[in-house]
Amino acid sequence: MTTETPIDITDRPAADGADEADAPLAPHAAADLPLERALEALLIVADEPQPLTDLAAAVGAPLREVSAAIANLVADFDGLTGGVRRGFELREVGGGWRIYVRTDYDEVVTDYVHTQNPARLSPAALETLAVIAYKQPITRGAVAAIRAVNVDSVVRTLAGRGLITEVFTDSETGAIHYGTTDLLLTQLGINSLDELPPISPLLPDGADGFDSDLRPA
Amino acid sequence: MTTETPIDITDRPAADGADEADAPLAPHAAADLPLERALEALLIVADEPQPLTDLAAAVGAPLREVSAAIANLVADFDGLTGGVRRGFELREVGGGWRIYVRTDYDEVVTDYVHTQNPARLSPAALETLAVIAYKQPITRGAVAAIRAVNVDSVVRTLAGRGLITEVFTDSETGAIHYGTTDLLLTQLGINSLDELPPISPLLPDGADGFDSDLRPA
Amino acid sequence: MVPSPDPVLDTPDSGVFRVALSNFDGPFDLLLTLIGKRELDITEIALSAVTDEFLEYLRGLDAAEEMDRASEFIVVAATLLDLKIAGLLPQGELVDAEDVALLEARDLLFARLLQYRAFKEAARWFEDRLRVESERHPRSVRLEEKFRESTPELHWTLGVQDFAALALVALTPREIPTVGLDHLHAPLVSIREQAAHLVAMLRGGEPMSFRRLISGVTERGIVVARFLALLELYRHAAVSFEQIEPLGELTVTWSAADWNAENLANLGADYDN
Repeated sequence: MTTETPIDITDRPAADGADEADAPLAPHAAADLPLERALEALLIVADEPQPLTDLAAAVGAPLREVSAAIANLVADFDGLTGGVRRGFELREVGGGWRIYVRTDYDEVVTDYVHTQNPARLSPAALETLAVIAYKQPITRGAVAAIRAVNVDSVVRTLAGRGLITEVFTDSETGAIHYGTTDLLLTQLGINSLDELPPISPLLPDGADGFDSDLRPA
Repeated sequence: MTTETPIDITDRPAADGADEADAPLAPHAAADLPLERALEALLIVADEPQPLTDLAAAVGAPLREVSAAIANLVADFDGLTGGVRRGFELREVGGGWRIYVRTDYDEVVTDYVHTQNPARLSPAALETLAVIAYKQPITRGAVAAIRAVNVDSVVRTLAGRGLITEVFTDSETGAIHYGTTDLLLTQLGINSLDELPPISPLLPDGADGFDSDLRPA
Repeated sequence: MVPSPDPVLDTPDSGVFRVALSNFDGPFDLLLTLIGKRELDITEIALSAVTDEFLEYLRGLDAAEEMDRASEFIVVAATLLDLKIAGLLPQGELVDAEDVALLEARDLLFARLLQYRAFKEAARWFEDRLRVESERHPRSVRLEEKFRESTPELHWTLGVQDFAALALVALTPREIPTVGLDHLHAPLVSIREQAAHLVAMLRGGEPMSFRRLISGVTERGIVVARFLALLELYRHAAVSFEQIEPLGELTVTWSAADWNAENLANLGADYDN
């Protein structure tokens, strides 16, 4: 941590504008409100990641505009649009947008709120989770075959935590296929399964053979 | 996104800062972080209005400084310090400070809250409610283990609807135990929980066994 | 902290292999530990040594208490036993179909071990991310009173009997615990996996008869899967067939000009569900 970090605002884009961030935004038709402000109001009440589509529906604006406005907000909170770098930031996780405390301030906040972190997952649960994440949709039997142990109770734990869910049941065999949830993505701090690290390099012969259905590197 | 705003750490004469909220702030001793930023980080996660004294203790700064910083933040969010007028505002309510949606955006938010909270409970919410009714007092973790799905948001909804309430918190584990309210009895048309029809006593006690590796949050 | 009476996996000095059951999570874990302990690549030499230790370990299990664990090892133990036999056979005389089958079984075991290890590594990434992220603070605050009050009134239609029925459904265990029977009946055979074998045998080599391509295979499922895999390869113009007379010898020739792993990855996708 350095000393005080005043923001150099000498190169502000809108030199004279007192409220420049609003300037380029036409007041929004539906709400007759500045789009970015309406979005930040929504994000202030949200208690889980908000998908862009939901936000667009709420403000009654085209997805493209909302997407641009969100990008502006991210930059705004990051102090890239001439203002300060906020103590909070806007992150895209688990398929939606959500306000987080900026990492620099995590410690101050942790000391203050004593949130209870959920119990950590056992190694068995983590490995099962990894197999399901990469091979979904997958049955318990198939996970058990890869891990060479019975995974029933671990799968139950993961489902109870909301990290995995039943995706579908095979109509013939009755086997339940599991997949991961958006909550898992949120808890990993990623926005989509594409952000999982490629696993092929870890496997022998890359994509050869049995693991060919794994995410390509 | 605009060009990156370089952070000027070389130091700035505080006097000519004019509009920069950060400028007059010396780096804070405790956290070595800009005071206003640390405060907004705290306020962004705060559920209830935060007394000034608590905030001062959290950031380890004198009350007077914190009070001034809060005043700056209010002005900042109100767009009086050169920035935009935010979709949220900082208000003093009941002896503490909390971030609220700015009144101008109430309508957008209200509409959104309505779409998120339909008049009918979802099947998942009803099932969770039934489990809580018959197994109370019960933790979220135990309900999740019985239903094999994450019930966090559903429990929030039910609590928000006033159908369930926190009964007590386990002093050791910190786990919150939930029970049903009189409102549920009213909805069901019964006078007491004793009037709930008995269900098979042969059912395994869901709280036993498989959820042992879950620590209820 | 629960005292851990036997945290070490082995006692190198005494040379006696011991293992704390709570410290590993199944046969593959144990195998990896054993292999790691040898500090050897997974080679035949390492394997035979590992096999000995593994069998020694099994012998040392308290049958009454460790039955559950032990049963999980049977499949691996059986495979390893086979492999040990293969190791005892004279080298360079791999004409016997059974030898070939043993080698295939070994390859399969190695492949599965490596796959297992890959997921173990991936699990570490998950662990790190989950830990880092659990220290972050998302905004998650109670809805302001005025918005809570403005939510539409609850539309409640459920009678008390319906509510009880719902409870009964919700409280009935959804998954009946089952005993793993995978080792008792034929596992599903992957066409893609069999195709990989075929590609390995055919690519860049002499034409081979189908008979040869399935030599050593005793499981009908694998024979069928190899045949289907051949048809899939034919569909991708990776092989050509020659059959002089009906029901005569089927000769398969590798014919793909360029073939890569991606072709294999997409092969047999029709059979995936």
